[in-house]
Amino acid sequence: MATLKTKSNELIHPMEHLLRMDRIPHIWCPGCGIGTAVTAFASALEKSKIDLDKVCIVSGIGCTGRVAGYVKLDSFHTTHGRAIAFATGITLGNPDLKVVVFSGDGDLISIGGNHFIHAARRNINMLVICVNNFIYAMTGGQVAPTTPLSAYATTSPFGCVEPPFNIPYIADSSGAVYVARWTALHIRRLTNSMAEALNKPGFSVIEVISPCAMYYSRINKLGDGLDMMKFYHDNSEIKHGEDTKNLDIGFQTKITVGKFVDRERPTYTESYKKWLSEIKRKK
Amino acid sequence: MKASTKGILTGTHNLSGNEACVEGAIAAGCRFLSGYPIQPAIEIMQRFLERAPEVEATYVQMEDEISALAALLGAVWTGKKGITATSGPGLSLMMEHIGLGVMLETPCVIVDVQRVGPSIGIPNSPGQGDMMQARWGSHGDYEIIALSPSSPQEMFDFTIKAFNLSERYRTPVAIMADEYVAHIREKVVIPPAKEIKIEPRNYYKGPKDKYLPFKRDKNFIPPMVDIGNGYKFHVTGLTHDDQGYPIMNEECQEYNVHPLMWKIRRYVDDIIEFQETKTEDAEVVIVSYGAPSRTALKAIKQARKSGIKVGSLKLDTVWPFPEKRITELAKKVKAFVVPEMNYGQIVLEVERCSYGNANVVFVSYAEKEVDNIDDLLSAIKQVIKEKEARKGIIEYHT
Amino acid sequence: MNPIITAFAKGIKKSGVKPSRISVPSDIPFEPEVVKHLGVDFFHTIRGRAIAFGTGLKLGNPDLIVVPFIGDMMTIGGNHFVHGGRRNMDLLIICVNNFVYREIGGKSAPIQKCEKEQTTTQKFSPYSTFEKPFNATHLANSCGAVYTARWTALHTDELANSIAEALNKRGFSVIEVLLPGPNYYTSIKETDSNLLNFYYKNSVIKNGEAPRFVTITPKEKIIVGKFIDKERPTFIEQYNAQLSKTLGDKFTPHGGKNG
Amino acid sequence: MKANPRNVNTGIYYIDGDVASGQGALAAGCRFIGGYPITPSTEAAEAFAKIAPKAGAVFIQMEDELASIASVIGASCAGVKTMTITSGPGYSLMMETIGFGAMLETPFVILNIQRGGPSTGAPTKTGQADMMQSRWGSHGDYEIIAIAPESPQELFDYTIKAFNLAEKYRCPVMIMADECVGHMTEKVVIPKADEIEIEPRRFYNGPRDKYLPFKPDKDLVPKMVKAGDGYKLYITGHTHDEKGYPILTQNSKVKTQKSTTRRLVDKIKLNADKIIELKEENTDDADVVVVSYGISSRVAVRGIEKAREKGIKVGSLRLVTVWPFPDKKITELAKKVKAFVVPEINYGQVVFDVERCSHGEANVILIPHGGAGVHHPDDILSAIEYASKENKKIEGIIEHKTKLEKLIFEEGYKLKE
Repeated sequence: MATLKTKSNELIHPMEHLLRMDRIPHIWCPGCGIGTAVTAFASALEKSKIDLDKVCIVSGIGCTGRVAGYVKLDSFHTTHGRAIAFATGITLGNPDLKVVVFSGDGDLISIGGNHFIHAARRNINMLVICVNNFIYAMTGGQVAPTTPLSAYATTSPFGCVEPPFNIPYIADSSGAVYVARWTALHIRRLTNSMAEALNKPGFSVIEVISPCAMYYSRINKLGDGLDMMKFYHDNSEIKHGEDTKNLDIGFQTKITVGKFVDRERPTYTESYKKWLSEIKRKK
Repeated sequence: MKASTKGILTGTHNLSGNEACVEGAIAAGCRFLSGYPIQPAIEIMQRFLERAPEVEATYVQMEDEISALAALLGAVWTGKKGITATSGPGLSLMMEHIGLGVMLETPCVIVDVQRVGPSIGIPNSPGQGDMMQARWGSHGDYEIIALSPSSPQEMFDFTIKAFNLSERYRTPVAIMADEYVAHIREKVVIPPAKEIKIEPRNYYKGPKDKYLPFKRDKNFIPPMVDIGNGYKFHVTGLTHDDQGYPIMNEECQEYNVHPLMWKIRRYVDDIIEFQETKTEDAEVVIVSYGAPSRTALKAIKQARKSGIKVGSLKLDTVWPFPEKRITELAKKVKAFVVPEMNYGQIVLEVERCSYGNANVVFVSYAEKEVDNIDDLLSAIKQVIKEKEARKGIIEYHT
Repeated sequence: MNPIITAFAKGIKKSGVKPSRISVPSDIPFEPEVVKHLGVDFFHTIRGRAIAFGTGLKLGNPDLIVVPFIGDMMTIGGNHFVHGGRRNMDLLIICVNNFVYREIGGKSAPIQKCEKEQTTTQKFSPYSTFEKPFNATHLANSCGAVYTARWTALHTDELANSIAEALNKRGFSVIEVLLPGPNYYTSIKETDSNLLNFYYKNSVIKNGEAPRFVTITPKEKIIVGKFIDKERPTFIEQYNAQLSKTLGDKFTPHGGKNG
Repeated sequence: MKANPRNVNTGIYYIDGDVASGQGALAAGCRFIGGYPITPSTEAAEAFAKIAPKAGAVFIQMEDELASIASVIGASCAGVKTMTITSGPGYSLMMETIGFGAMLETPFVILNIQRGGPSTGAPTKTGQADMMQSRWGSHGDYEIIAIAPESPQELFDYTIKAFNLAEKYRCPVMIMADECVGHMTEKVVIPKADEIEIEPRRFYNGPRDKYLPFKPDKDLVPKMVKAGDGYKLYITGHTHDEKGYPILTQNSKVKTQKSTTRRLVDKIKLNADKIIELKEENTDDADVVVVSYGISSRVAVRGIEKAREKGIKVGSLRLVTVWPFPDKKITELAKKVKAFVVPEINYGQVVFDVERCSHGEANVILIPHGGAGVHHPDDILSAIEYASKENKKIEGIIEHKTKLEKLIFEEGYKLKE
């Protein structure tokens, strides 16, 4: 990415035209991985050569839910868990748009789990970027459906008793056409994945494993953001095309990353249009 | 603006309330429906889907009512006019997103075909138990517009009106129908397109980089833009400033939320419509809305025959409530009689606005057939004997 | 008599479980006369919440055997389904699949002619015509169910066996029953027996088939059978184990030995 | 019945309202909380999660608010005392299921720590704008009980009371606290177990085959049984008869509507006098009465003091139970006083009922506040002053213009974070 300059030759941040600079500084804590994901997304927007006027971004509630407020696209900050449902309306209302849902694990998989599986089943044309930090961070560190077994959180003060979701597996089984997982460390690969998915019609899911230094790491005594990055470095394994059922994440276990699913299926809009024209023909 | 001729079935038809509602929506330019099937509102979804190919409308059956309204709000921001249809249980699920609709000032129409509640209640039986819910059901403060049709013809007319009001005031509008009105078949006259007035969306016309999504214009309503036109705007359900950026303090809360009330309250006289029958000389006025107002009109005739001067005030707009008119009437009449298919909701408002100047009698139709005139008449006959205005709502037990 | 209830009654008998221990939260409103002779406690819950309601029942009294009947093919209650599976909540889900598949094994289903011409196929379709339904088994498996099976409602004995087996199994078990009908939620009294027969005849039993491959498609026969039967600690077991580990003596396990 | 000592962590604490409520729930014998994190109510869930396992109670974090309330009703049917914890947006999601709970007449408690609304609003700041929602939020007719505590100590005490009322009247009981009270840290005294009065569930103990789940007993409230006790329950959210069987035909509708839905309304309406709790001060000779609830009553105290210093006869009526509304009391007072002053952290909700019940005999002045903060005592003072001077009867609610409103809309204040 080249250095950008204004007319008066001042150096400006290379992302400036993609971000709402009037809202910076952002709310994320030091060591958080959401910023990395946003950077990767901004780079991917450029890389994919997509018309920026035709991209819009929808977020739910939570730390990652604030992303919509920092990206300079048509952006919507909606209610808890309903980002995908809201985005479904946008993409059906105007099929020329590419909708990106950028939200967290609690928002998309816990309260929004139903919309997630149904949008995947319908193959609604959207890219879902799910930042998974294993915890509800905005509300102060509650247990999430992604919290690994026996990890601590404020509402599981004696260790988490529920096994976590394997997000790629559930996306795959519900019918997503593109499924990938990266950590906040894999910036280049994450960017490439996002750029690829932006140009892919259908329901794409990219899971971004991200450190939460403030809550998850602190409560579980895992060090700061940098320690988590080191952990990702040492413990992630790239396995493209791996069967999604083998992608469980345990407490401080190996993390398998890569692109797992990339297939073709008619999108909802295509099926609907086909059906409409069939009816018209019959009439 | 006049309606587009596309898809308007000008002429006289025999339609059910639900069908008339869809025709109204199509006439109003609605091209998007997201819903979830529920008795007794299904025919709205069915008919819309049947009519979709002709007018190239988009239909989606979502996984639940929560997502149905969320998707509707999303679609409206792409420039479509949209509608969703549901009944009590579905409306309860939509509550959170009615709040979002209010906060994002998104025009949309929600049809609630009321059935007997609470909970599952009796799905195929009429009720009016969601009236207060329409006004108060979502958390936080907001004002909403709710219309209550009493016939298929009104279902048609009010649906168009609902779209117009929602576009003009940028607010969700609820059509509070009931199962009786939704399923009864009657003559519906659909006028030619050029006679149908359509409120166009208030679009922003200034320079792109100057657009502020919540900056109020001279009419106090912020203009809109569609997604995908390069405005790069941001909107949020959080308390926000003109730019749509969240600021969470009491100053912004006041700045953001108080105008949400004012934008409806200052236009109440333009919004509120009601139909009065023989109130000039009335001693007793029946205040009603929806299906029971059909009975009210019959009751007036009978009562007048037996020498009691009875009039009727039928509320077309239930929310905002016609406070002024009730207060005026209260000073002239002896009593109000309020028939409702619930256990007392709008009657509380009538009591509030009559300031102790008139007796307020409640006749519950929750346990009666809609066309029961006798109980209404007997209530009128009893209240006429009351010597003075009592404090509190009167319910005569039959 | 409703074929599902017949099989359920048989299954209860076979399993040896005392009917009074069984609670059935259901978003399908079975008639009181239909349920009465089962001897179970029956709760007709609101749409989609049978599993969440059942979770409460089970945690409120771990001695209960909770059998939610769901009739919406994971539309409104889909989230509770996947999360129930993830937790491995000790529930037996009877998932009544009443989706009308218009073509099976390359043959057209005997859908009434008038219905075919209608733009909306059914009055109460869980999904609209142009959408693909879930492969419930695959979804259940991907979120962690320990037991999955699928039968048509006419496989009475197989279905009863599955129910008996699952009643005695701990964890999140899912039995999908194909029972085409014009309505869902309101009643499944009106069963389309023509269609049911057609499905029965066009099905093939493949026990142990990988869930990924049991999608119901127009060109192939419906695959039925028991697909998954595995062991995984249930929510209550995990809860007791974890809390005993961290709290030691201060903690009394929830639900005693039956948990 | 007295509380079980195992559930009561007797002592003097310095804790916030949320935590106090968690402690109160346990002391009241709550055995199950299904919750979902939402600011500002999460601390109550966290507190309960921490103390529950040692007392044999369960906390489960469900996937959403729809699930948490459904599981709470399920657990209540299994025979235990239950509660859920939430705030505005979660509360909106629960609406359908609250109606279901009311229809099934399952006792349960909802703690709603109100925040700034509508929609996502101001999550970390206070509000009182869900009051009408608590009464009218679900479709159809039903009645509930709502309590508005004003301090952490009250959150402890009234959580216990809420459980007792829920068991007594078999209806949802809402604790309508607000962020201020929920996050306020103060001294909380948890008494000894034998000083805490607990209402046990009224179980049926007649012959099994004679049991009718919805046959009214004392106070129009039916007796309960547990699931799994061999009663072959048939329970439905449909309108039902005493047996619990659904009524779907028009003919029997009339009868069952009377015996179920009307009873749902009547069992609260007719017992209102027993349920309502008010705190009245100096109303005997008052010209003006401040009607308030929750945190607003604490703010009002200062305004009232100032007014008294100026010689205005001000009384105070604090609604501890907001629903059922004390119609009679307001009507009675309206005859005696010049005006009611109602400070609320919303743009007018409970004030409508004050207006309704005063029947035009007293002026009604609303001091609105949008939330994310509390009233300034000066606003309350100036409203009282106005009320005491206004001799004309004015129809309609008089909305008092607050300092904040003037600042924002008249003095050109520029918004900043």
